[in-house]
Amino acid sequence: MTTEVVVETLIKAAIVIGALLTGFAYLTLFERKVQARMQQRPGPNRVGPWGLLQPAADGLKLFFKSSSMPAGRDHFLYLLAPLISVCAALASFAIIPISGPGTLNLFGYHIGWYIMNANIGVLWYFAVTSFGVYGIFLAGYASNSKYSMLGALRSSAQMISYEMALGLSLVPVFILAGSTRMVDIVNAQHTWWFILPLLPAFFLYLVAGIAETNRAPFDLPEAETELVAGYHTEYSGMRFALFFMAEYINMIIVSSIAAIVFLGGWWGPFGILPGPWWFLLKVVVLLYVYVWLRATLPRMRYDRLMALGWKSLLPLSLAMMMVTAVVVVAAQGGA
Amino acid sequence: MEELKLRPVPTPTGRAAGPTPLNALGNNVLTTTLDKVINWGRASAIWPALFGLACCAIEMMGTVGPRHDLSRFGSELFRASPRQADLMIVSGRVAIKMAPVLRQIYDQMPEPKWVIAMGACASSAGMFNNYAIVQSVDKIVPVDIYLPGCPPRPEALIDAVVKLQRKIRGEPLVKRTA
Amino acid sequence: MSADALVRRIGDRFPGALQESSDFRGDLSIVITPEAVVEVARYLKEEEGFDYFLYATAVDWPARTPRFTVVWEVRSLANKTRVRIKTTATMPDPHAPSLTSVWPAANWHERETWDLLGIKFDGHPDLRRLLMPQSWEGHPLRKDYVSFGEPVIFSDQKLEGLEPDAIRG
Amino acid sequence: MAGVKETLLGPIYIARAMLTTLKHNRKPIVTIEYPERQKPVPPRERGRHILHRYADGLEKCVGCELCAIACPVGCIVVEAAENTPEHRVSPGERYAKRYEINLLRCIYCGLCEEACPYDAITMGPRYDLADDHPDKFIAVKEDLLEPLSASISDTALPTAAPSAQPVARKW
Amino acid sequence: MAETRIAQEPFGPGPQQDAVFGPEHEPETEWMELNMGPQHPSTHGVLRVRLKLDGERVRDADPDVGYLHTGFEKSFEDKTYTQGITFSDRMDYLAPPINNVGFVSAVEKLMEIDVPLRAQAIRVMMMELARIASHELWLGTAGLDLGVYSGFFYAWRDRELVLDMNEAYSGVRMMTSFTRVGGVAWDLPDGWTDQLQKFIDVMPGRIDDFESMLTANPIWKQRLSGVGVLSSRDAIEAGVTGPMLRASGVDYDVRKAFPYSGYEDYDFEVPLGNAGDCYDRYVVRVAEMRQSLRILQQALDNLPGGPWLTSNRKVALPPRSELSKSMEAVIHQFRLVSEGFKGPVGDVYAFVESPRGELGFYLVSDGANKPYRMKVRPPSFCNLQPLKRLVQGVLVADVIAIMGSMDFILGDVDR
Amino acid sequence: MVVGFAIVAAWELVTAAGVIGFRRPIYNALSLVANMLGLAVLFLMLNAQFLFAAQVIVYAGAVMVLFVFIIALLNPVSDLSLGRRGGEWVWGAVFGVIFAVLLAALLYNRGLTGKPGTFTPEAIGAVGNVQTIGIALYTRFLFPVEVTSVLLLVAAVGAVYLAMRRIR
Repeated sequence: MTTEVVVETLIKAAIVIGALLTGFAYLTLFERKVQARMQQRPGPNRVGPWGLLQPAADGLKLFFKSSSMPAGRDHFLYLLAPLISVCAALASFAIIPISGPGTLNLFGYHIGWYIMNANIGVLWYFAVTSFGVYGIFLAGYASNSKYSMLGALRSSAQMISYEMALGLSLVPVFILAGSTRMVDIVNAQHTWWFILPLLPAFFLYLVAGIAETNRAPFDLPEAETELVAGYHTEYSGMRFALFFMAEYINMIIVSSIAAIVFLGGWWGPFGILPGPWWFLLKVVVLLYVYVWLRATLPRMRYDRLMALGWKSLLPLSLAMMMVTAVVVVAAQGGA
Repeated sequence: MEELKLRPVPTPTGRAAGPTPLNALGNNVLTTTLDKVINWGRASAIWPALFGLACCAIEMMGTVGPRHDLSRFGSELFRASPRQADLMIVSGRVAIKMAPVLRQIYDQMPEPKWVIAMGACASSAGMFNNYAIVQSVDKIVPVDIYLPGCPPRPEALIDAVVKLQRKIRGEPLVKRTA
Repeated sequence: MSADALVRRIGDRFPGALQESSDFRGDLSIVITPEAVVEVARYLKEEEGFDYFLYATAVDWPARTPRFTVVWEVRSLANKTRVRIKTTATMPDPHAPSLTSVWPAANWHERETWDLLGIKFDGHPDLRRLLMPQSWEGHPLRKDYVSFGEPVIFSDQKLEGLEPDAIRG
Repeated sequence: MAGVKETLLGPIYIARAMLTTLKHNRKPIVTIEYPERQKPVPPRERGRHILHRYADGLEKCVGCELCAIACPVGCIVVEAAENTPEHRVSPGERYAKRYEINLLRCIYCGLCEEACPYDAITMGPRYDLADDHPDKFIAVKEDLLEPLSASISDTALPTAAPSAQPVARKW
Repeated sequence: MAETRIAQEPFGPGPQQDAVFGPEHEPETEWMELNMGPQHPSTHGVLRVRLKLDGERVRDADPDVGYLHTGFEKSFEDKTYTQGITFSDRMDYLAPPINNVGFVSAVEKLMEIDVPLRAQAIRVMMMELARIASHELWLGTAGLDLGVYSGFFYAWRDRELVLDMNEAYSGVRMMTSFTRVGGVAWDLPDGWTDQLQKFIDVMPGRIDDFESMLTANPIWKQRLSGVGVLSSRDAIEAGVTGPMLRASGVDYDVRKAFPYSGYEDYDFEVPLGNAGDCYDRYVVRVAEMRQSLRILQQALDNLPGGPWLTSNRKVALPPRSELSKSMEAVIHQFRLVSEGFKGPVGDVYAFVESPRGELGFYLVSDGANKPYRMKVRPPSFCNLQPLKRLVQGVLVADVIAIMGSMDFILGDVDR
Repeated sequence: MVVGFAIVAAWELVTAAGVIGFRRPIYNALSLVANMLGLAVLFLMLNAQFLFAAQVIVYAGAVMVLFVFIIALLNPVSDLSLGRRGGEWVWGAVFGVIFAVLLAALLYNRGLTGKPGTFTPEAIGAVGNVQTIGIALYTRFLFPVEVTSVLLLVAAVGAVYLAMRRIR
């Protein structure tokens, strides 16, 4: 490991984090705008042209807002929790290859389109997000509020449960691609996107992914109408913004992984656009689906949600895995 | 159970600023520019507390509805948790039983925070000149904008929000057209 | 089933209990002695089919003795008839029997009546204040309760030097 | 089995719900951009009150205090004074020397309008009255009175007052 | 809280609880007490419910109302009958026209006043519009409680149409105060009937949109069906009313059972449920909206002409056109406005069907120009009463669904 | 590399001390989580990426979350006194000394540098990290793996049974 590599990685990380934070900010605006359009209204349009400065105003306001803290909190954990959440969210993006298959030639350097091309691939994401559960849980615990605690319990139980289904729904992809390395998976989709043979797995992934990020219709942890604001009820100002950030960045990551694993990452059908644009387009489409679901569906009840995870998604993922394995082995045997 | 404690509150105009990070800074050219930027941010992203009392709450919901769409001003994010809210819209009559609760919600909101007394009942007890209603909410919390009407139309609430934005930015409330 | 027949049946069944009955604008009211209210109510529910409870309240007549009229009204969903049961309560410490044992739906209505008018319902399972804070003193709907408020402010009381900008037409 | 059927049909119904929201993307935006644009208020709009004048500039109000009595809130106060030939304010014997409405208390019910026998007070079209101090809402006679130029004929019903037309606003 | 005593079961046998929650399985640990409200997003105002939780399961609940107690009944006592109309608006602020009608019908019953046919038709139209608007808003907010985000906005889009008509007719969007003793305050303005016809034409499609989003949606069904079940016997026993009563299968609608304002001349059905759960309440309300549209169409088609206020000068102001001509009319105006009219001694109970059920006014008169005592029988109050019992044994999330399905208005409960 | 190892080793020592040192159970548990994370980083430095992921997902992400759950739910007061009967200290000291002696003996005899095993970074890199572990688990260690999984299954069923009986 040379210094050059370290510096390169650090620069890439800085760029990615910057992009993610901007992406987060505009994702909130995107959500508000898209939902507004579905509800026949314009959405934010006063702050800057077409409301484009709205996220800036929100951020500015939150940054300069004083923090009120709940009495009886566990001070250290209360401060630590949002940091864990946001760090976990940011770190998961390390494995996402934005484009490929070659490298970016810049000033004579060959730079990969990713921060890390780990051969454990998606497992990195699972590892990091499973750590992110602590952020949410500790937020609920440290706030010394019943609503927070209930939200945190629900949220962490939900995340742990759905991580299983989420992981297993990706196994068919690994079987087809023969690798867990992200770059390999995308390259294996050069001719056919995996969504075509693995459509059920895609839907399983999508459902589990939405549940994993605590988004509607599985947004129970912060089910406003039941639990006020769930685990971050007692957070205000910038710390609250960090949770918000973590949630939206997680959305971006789940969409990115879906784009890479099922939708052929940077490969476009006609080769019109350069790779990164295809990738971005797919991510945006998936994010649109996220917002669309939020605009439409009622929230599920907590016990049904757990039942769905354990009794439907998990067996279906396993079945999907078996079927894929059998088919692949049969095809290899036949050939 | 709850005791009604009517606390003296400062007048709306002379309200002391809360402990915000900015108070630490002195007053020079840089900070006044910074002040402007921050006030712009605060004025453009007023998140109200999700907190409705009576009739006016219905019109408050109507203001969020598609016909009037409060979201145009960046204010549609009604936060259920007072800790994440900037603006308290006292929408309706405040019963004496409710007064301590209202005050507690106000106390839970972090600075800087603003209050709109929406409608006749919240601003002055309106028609309920009787034993059960707090005679004007400014006895409990400092009010920044009073909004008459029973209930005020959504447009009137938007007007109040616009005036509040102007107040936050430090401009005169009413721009004379003539 | 006409109102008269019902009144006659009650009178026959509970001699001495029925003090008075009236039919004003088609609303049948019967005044029952406080001791017999629960029995009459049970009879009305179980044998006359008055199954649906409407409301309970009281009226304060400070000049009269007994001072309070306690009112319950019930309806028979099948016969589409209503009857208003009235009884009286005296100061100080007015009491009336609770009808929650007959019509459980009377629970909150009687609590409200206790809260606002200070009628104690004997046999009520949970007689607490309902609408006012638990520490409230007095019963606001009594006629001698002074409802306080604030007078409307006009220009003779307003602060000097305030220009009413927004309201100018 | 009903359960199986529902499980199978469930995704279809969810898809139908999703399509309903998607369909609304094509429908027009219904928002009225308020401060710039305003929905025309109907002639009967019950907004801020207006005290009317006759065409010759005399005030219609004769200070009879019926509006103050009719008001369920008691937010109107009227003090009458005698007209004199030198100082003639209204055609009748008396005129309102003091006419005040506490607009913050007012519930805009319109009973004053109905009580007034001479159509002197009507509810106008204005509602953007928010301000930052309760005492600023005490509208005295000068605030409420129609400007001289806008006076209307004495036959006009409250619903037909020209001042009831929406006013274009700059902001 | 000093006092956490939970009252004994108010009526009937307790709910069928899961076997695992019998008294012999009382956990050693204390139940968690969760305080919902008064400021809580799903309590539709300022209801406070103290829940005793065993994990996510509710063991007991103690609803605490009164956070919006406004003293209406006291206020009625020192306002004349005409002034009282403005107060009646603000009780159930989702259906002010119906409250107006309820209030004046009590006064009319006391005074024995007949209402002209046109006034009756106008009242019916305003009431049915209010019913649709109220149910729309219920659909929006109850849906929002359960996470149907867009439904809230569609509901408001449609409700605005009703409010536009309210505004065109009465000059304000919500607090119409449009009734007068013996009729209504104004005739219909020009173009109002066209507006109404347009509304009647457009509304069925809008309701269809809602239904396509919700009725068959499995998540919606899962949330509502089998939750908060109230059998028809229990419903009567508990004194619930309106859609809640009808969802339990009890065929009782004031408009059918005791027609007022000429409801006997309209052809409409009373939708009934059978299971008595939250889903049935939803179905009943949606069906009621369609029935209301039917009534509106009939009222519009058969709109009678003639006066809209009784000519009985004892209670009604003279027409404005007479004021400039006749001195007598002016004197009459003066007398009626300054003194009001006096009612006979007696007490009456008059009731109408509000979107939440039977709204009754018990009016005691001592012969003065004001009510001596005015007791309101608010439907929300009666519907809220069984909450304690309905939520026992359900999950916290179901509490939201149950409270949503009750459609109570705190202004109505607390008065 | 050495610097990195030193940092992580120090982290491990500190968090290990935290596991037994803190007075509040939730901090003990969280120290253990931090300790496991450090361990995972050590795996990562040894090129065992899969082990890293497994360690984090299984231990930090699943097992310890349940621990923290339980502790948070019981919500013990901060000055929870574990009844000190003295006996524990004696046994702790005895085993501590034995363990220290063993460790010292190990260090004295072998040092810290062992012989490189068959799975050199190059060998792993040729097949892939996940594949290497997979092959090892499903060929050489097949029997232990199956036995362990059966054992876990039995434990899970037993836990469910016990829990059911507790509720019914």
